[in-house]
Order: sequence, then structure tokens, then C-alpha cells
Amino acid sequence: MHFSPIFILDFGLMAMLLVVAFAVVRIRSLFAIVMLQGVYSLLSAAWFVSLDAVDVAFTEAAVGAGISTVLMLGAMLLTDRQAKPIPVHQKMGPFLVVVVAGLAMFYAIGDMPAYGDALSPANAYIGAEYIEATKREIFIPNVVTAVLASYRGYDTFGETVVIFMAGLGVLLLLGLNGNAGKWRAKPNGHNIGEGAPTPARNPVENEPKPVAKSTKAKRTAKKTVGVKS
Amino acid sequence: MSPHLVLRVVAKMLIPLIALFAFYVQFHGDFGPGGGFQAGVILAAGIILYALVFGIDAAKKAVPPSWIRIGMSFGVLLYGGTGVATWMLGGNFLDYTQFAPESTHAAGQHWGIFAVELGVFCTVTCAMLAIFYAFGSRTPELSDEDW
Amino acid sequence: MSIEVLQMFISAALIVSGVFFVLAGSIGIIRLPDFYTRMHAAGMTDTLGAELVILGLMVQSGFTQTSLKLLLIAFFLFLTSPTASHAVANAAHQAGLKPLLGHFRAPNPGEAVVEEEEEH
Amino acid sequence: MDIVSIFPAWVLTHGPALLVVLPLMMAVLTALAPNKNIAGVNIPWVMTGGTVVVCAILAFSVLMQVLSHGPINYAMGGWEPPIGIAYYIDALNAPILLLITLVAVLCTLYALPSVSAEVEPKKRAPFYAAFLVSFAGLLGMVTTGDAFNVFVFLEVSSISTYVLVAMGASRDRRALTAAYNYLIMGSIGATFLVIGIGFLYMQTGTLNMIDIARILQESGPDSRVVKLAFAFIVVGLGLKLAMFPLHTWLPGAYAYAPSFMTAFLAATATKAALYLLLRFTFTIFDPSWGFVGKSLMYLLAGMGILGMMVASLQAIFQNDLRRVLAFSSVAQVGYMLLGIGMATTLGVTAGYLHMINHAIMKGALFLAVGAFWYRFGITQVSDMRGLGKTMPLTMAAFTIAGLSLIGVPGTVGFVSKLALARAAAENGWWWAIGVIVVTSILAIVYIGRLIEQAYFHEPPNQGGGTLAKNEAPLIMLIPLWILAISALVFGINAEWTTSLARTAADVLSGGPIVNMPYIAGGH
Repeated sequence: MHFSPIFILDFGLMAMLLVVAFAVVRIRSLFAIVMLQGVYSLLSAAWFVSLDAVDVAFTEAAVGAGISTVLMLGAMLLTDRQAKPIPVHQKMGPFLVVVVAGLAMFYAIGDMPAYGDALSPANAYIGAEYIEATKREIFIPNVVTAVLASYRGYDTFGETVVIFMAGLGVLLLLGLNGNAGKWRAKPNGHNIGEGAPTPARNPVENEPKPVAKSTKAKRTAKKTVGVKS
Repeated sequence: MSPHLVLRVVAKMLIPLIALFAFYVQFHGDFGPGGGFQAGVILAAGIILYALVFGIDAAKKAVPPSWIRIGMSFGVLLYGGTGVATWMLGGNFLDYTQFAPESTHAAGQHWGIFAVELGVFCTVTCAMLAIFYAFGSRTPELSDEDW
Repeated sequence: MSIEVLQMFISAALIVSGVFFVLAGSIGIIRLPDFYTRMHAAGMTDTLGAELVILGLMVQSGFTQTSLKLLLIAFFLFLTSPTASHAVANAAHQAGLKPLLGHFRAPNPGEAVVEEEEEH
Repeated sequence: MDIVSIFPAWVLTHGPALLVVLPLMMAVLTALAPNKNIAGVNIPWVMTGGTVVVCAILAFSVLMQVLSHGPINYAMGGWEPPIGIAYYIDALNAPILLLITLVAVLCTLYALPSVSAEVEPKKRAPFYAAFLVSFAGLLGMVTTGDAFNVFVFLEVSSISTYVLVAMGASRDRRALTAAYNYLIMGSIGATFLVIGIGFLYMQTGTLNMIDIARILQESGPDSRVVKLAFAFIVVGLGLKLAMFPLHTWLPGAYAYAPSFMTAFLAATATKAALYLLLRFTFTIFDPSWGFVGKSLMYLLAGMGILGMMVASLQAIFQNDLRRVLAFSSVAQVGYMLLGIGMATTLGVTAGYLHMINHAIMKGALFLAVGAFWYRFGITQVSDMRGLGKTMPLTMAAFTIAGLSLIGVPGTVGFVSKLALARAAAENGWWWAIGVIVVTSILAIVYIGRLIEQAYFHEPPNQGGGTLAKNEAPLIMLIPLWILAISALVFGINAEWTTSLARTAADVLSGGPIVNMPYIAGGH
């Protein structure tokens, strides 16, 4: 095993990813977690560059480190600044799943092709053909774009629909003006159910307080505490 | 005087450049890294920066929420419409060669890729803004002391 | 001395000094006592250190497209890093975070400097 | 063949792609449609209804074509597989396409009153759009012959389903937690699936299912990467199809989703995932390989049996009407897994048949429950008192479907349980027959409880007198009764459904794709 700069870079980045991932799991301040996730994204973007996956790195940097950090911060402002502690017994299940999945992957390492092996099936079969065929059939220098938009354009269509659906889902559930969730469904006849709210009761009455107001109050409360301490 | 004078000045300088970069990434995607996804995110980031610095109401004046649903749908329609157009021309779904079957340099492919990337761009920009507006609007406003 | 060697030396000098500032800034972030002073160190890392490294790289690549791109990066860093430092420090100030003041009072101008330790 | 020649040639060639693209495009247009009624016509509903009807016709043409001319290949973008994405439809997935589209037609019919009672007026257009996206996603999952495309459409259908489940929040706020739970579990499942597909790609270098199968046949089962891929894919799909210990998302999602969505989900979503499980285990992997055969027998059949027992018991102790049926769904998935786990032609036939039949009866049950809510706001079992008098037609359809769930002779439930028992006997799994009998008795308990409440109790007093008779509107009764009657028709004359299931199982055993060896009999 030779310690080329690329090798050291790869391992250094992976080690940093690991450290950041542990920090994200351990820390309970949501603000710090959001920031660390941005750090994680930037690190993985750097790692993708070292793997020569520039397009992926670009996406990761733009989406992971850029916009999702802002969106997470926006979401965090509406909730709280601290995560609630989770009792250990609730953590055991996910922990076991992670350990088992990780061990399974370790089990398979022996039969995986070597890192960067040009003759591995993933690189030699369709991968190589894409590179050849793009030159021959599409005439654009960026093979990634050719695969994404033409050879596997149908997948990208599906992904576009996923993004559309994400936006539509937000529109449906939250609304763009922050006033969703007040409307109540009513049965069309007599309501004799226990679970459903009766039509006689005023639905606004037992609404929780408007979210924005309560978080605001909480925030100012936190702030004064922060200054005093 | 606003405590954010510096931020405002710098943001005013940067936002047009961010938008320009988004379009560069969009239209240069055939040659360098990039494409509709990245470009859409970058443009949305520019608008979000505007919202953060100048307030979400100003951003809503610049990019009204009513555009968002239309923009999102338009993107998917453009993508799917490209496929429908290839159907009309007698090919399979998304078979871009139908646009210019005689071309030796795959002009049809270029047109098809251009159209679908534009569709992705529209959808991504508007979806990102939709999410941001939805979360951003739930606080009364992003007032100064919050940032 | 040929132009290449000169180029090399200038770029090396720039990069080394940039790295020095980055190192100093990093140590500063760890060692300095409070938020504002750390901010100072961090701002230096971002702005001066990074700018000098980029300048060095520009000198190394000569008049090429890469150099132009580096110039753009330098320009954006020059704009954004100080702004970011300013925004963070300003936010801390707005939120009411007081800077940590030392045990020594600044002497009035004209008076002799008397080193007088205050009681804790 | 006569029926095939009705359709124009273009539809026959491009129908499979149109089947998925049409609802997607219409979803987008529906999202832009006005929410208000124009000239008394509910525009989003008409658009949705038209789309699903056209899709049902297309699915029918696809099925007829597959049955008469053999499998359909369709290369997206004109790129032949393996370089491009291909659709591959044979007798295994064509019936599921028809099933999904027909259920969607019935559910959409039912949705007109149901959605106007349950969804905020200004959100109806995007709601229908989300439904169409979910529908298209399921169709895409089933039609595609490309392993990664499966994941893409799984995401398309899942994300829209999470949103639709959360839309139940206007009825019960717990819908939000249920949707969140579903989101987390579903995302974990999708992650497992995509990791598994990634490992398959690592081993074979291709994503086309047929190509993967060919390469795996050449290289053999010895690679650990293949085993790992299999494990990840089974776990991922297991989460999606609510295999027993991974079913925790299902009761909540079914209990709090809007009524018509619950019926649609229960009748289609797990079926599509089950189809994928069949496709992956039997076509891409090979049941004659030791690890595949063993996990079919021990894991799938074992978990199926456990699920049948435990979920049936849990169903007995539920107070929420839809939770009873949801736990029963988990149990019924167990029946299907038991059939598939036998890995014999008879077993797979029985599992497949039960999949179709379960869609019919569970669809009817959930539609009826939705009608109960629509008229009386009923969600709890104890509120069902006297429904036999107040909603006689709805309750009759509910009873037919309930009896079918128990497995009373003359209903579809009996047909598939009998087929399953036969397959078990042929396999020598006598204990499995015992389990089937026991769970059927448990089904008598939990369904009997509901029917007893409805018929042997007086309607509650409401405002002085007893509750007046108030039948569900006709447009809700029609789809309900179509399902209930088909539960009887296919129960008495099961030839058509059985032959469909049989052809599907033959596809797996005969293997027109590549000559897949297929284990027959027990091992």
C-alpha cells in the first residue's frame, strides 16, 4: 500500500466525515447540528471532487451545503433550538439496525472490486459504453449530462416529478402564507362518532396557539436567559 | 440606520451575479459540470438570499408565490412535453433524435437535452422557493433581532 | 534568473505567507479568549490567508483562463468573507453579547501607565 | 386476437409508456386547475377521473396484448437496453396494472363526495394532483424493467403518498404523526432498496433487470456482493410491503389517511411492492440458489406466518375501525408471503391470487368504512351500533367483503385460501394449513365483532329519536357494490383470476426472459 497524496486526501476526508457524523449524532443543539450538516456536505463535496465526480460534488455543495442549510434553519426557527434527549432504550433499535447493516457491508467487502478498478463491471460494461456512445451519438463533452438527460432521461423525468411533488406537498400541507391547518373535515350527516369533532363545537377553540407566536415568545425568553448567563 | 447596511450593499452586488452564475451553470451544462438541478438550486439560493437580507415580503413582491405553482408545473410539463413531442414526431418517448433525424451532429439530442434541462431548472427553482416560502412565512417576519 | 523561476518564487512567497496567516488564524480561534477576538482571527483566516493563497496560485498559473477564474474567486472572497465576519459579529452585538474586557483599564491619555492589578 | 385489434397500432406500441406518462402530465395540469366548480362540474375531479379511465383502458389493452402476443418491451428515448431504460411487461405485471387502474377508477368515483367532505376546498386541485402522481408512481414501479427506475418511481409514489396521508389531518391531527412515521420508515426502506440496487450494479455493471439476471446467471451466486444486494433489497421491499416486523407504519397510515386514499393504498400500494419482491427474487435472483431459496422459505414464509398470527391477534384488540382492517392487511400480506415463500408454482399462484382478491375485498371494506364516516363520523368500532339499520346497503357490502376476508365459501377469500392450503399440502407444509385455519378463526373474531355491532345492536339515540336511516350517496355505493359483487363473482367463478395468477406464476417458472431454472416442489 503506497501513501500517495490522493490516498491521504481520501482517508483524511473520510475521517473528517466520520468525526462530523459522530458530532451530528451526539450534539443536541439543533443550530450546531444544522451547521455541522453543512460542514458534512462540504466535506463530501470535496471528497466527490477527489473521486472525479465533479457534477455530484457540485450538486452536493449547492444543495447540501447551500440551500438545505437555509431550509433547515428556517424549519428550526419554527420549532426549538435544542433536541429533546432520547432515552437509551429507544436508541437501541436504530443502533442495532445500523450495526447489522454495517457488518453486512463489511462481510461483502472481500468480494467487491478494488477501489478505482477500471475492469470492474461498473466501470467496464455500461459505464465504458456510455463514454464511447456519448462521443459517437450525442456529441457533447459532458457524459454526465448525456446520461442524465438522454440515455436515462426517463429517470430524470421521474426525479423532476419527485421535486414537483415535494413542492406541491409543501403547498398542500403548509401553504405559502403560513395559515394552513385550520380547516376541519365534517361528516355529511349526523355526527355520532367519538373520534371526530362534533359540529357543535367551535373548532377554533381548541386549536393550539399559532405556531409563530409561541416560538417567538420562546425565542425571546431564551435570549434573555442567554444574556444573563 | 439599518444595522444591515453592509449586508444590503453586498447582497445587492452579489444577487445579480448569483443569478448570472445560475444561468451559466444551466446553459453550460453540456460542456462543464452542471445542469438543471444545480442551476435551479443556485437561482433559488439567490432569491432566498434576497429574502433573508431584505425580508420575505420584499422577496414575495419580487417573486410572487402565485408564480410558484405555475413554475413548478411548467417545468414538468416542459419535460414531459418534450417526450410528447417526440411521440408526435413518431419516435419513442423522449427520443430526441426525432427533432432533427437527418442531423449528423445529433442536433436533435442537443435540442432535447436543452429543453428537458430547462424543465428541470424551472421545477427545482420553484420547488425550493415553495419550501422556503412555506417555512419562512410561518414566522411573522424575519425581523432584525432574529438574525 | 528566468521568468519561470521568478514566478515560482513570488507564488511560493505568497502561498507561504497565506498559509502563515491561516495558521495564525486557526491558532487564534483556539487560543483567544472571547467571541469577538476569535471572530477577528477567523476573519483573518478567511480573508487575508485565503486571498494570499489564491494570489499565489494566480501567479503560478500565469495569464490563463484558470487565472481568470481564480481572480473571480478572489473577488468574491474579498466581498463575502468580511461581510460574513461583519454579519456574525454584528449579530452577536445586537444580541447583547458583551466583549470580554481585561483586568487592565486603559490609561487616560497623558497619564503615566501604572500597572495596577485590580482585585478579583 | 379480436380484442387487441380494437386498439390502434400506436396505442399498442406506446401504450405502456403512455400509461405512466399520461397520469403524470395530467397531475401537473390538475395542479394548475381551478378549485371552483365551473358550470357545476368539479374540474379537478373530472380531469382525474378521465385520466384513470383512460389508464384503465390502456392497462386492459396492455394485458390483452401480453396474453395474446407475449411480453412487451419498450425502450425509453429509443435507447435499447441495457444502455437505456426499458419497460418490460409480461403476464406477471400486466394483471397488476389492470388491478391498480381499476381500483383507481372506483376510488376516484367514490372520491367526489368523500374528498369534498374531507379536504379543504382550495386544496382540492393539488390533492387530486398528488393522487394522480401516486397512481402514476405505482404504475411506473410495476411497468418498468429497469432496477433503478423502480427506485425512482417508488419515490414518486411514496412521496405523494406521505403527503396524501398527512392530508387526513383535517379529520384527525394524528394523521400528521402517522404520515411522519410512514415518511421515516418509507425512506429507510427506499434507502435499503437503493443500496441493494447499487450493489447489484457493482456486481453486474448494468441496471436492466433482464441484463442483471443474465449476468448473475453467468457469474453464479457465490459473490458476497450478490448476497448483500439480495438482503438489502428484501429488507427495503419488506418495509414497503409491510412484511411483519417492518409493518409498524401501516396501521397509522391507513387509519388516518383520507377515506378514499386508504382504500386506494390498501388495495394497491402493498401489491406493487409485492410484485417487485416477486420480480427481484424470482427473475433477477434465482430461487434455486441456496441463500435465495432459504430466505424465501425461512424468512418470507416464516415472517408471513408470524405476521398472520400476530397481526390477526392485534386486529382483535383494536378500537379504531380502520386500525382493525389495517392489522388485518398486515395479516393478509402474511398469506401472500407464505404463498411466495413456498417457491412452487402452486404457492406463487396462490399468493398472487390472494393479492388480487385481497385488493378487491380490502378495497370494498375501506370504502364502506369511509362511507360510515361520511354519513355519521364513525371511526370507532363501538360507534357502529345499528349500522345495519341506518346504512343497510353499505353495511351489506361491508358484510360481503368481511365474509370474504374470513374465507366463507362462495367469496374470493375462500378461493385464495383454498389455493394456498392446496399449495401447502402439495409442499407438505401441513402446519401451514393449520395456521391458515387458525388465522381464519381469528378473522371471524375481528370481523364478527364489527358485524355484530352493526346488526345486533340498536342505533344510538340522537336528538330524541333513534338515528334515522341515512344511506351513503349513490356515487359512493356504486364502486363499493362493484367491489362487493366482484368479490362474489370471482368467488363463485374463479377461473379468470386463477388463470391470470397461473400465467403469472408460469412466467416465473417458465422464464421466457432468460431460462430461469425454477424449483418445483418442496426442498
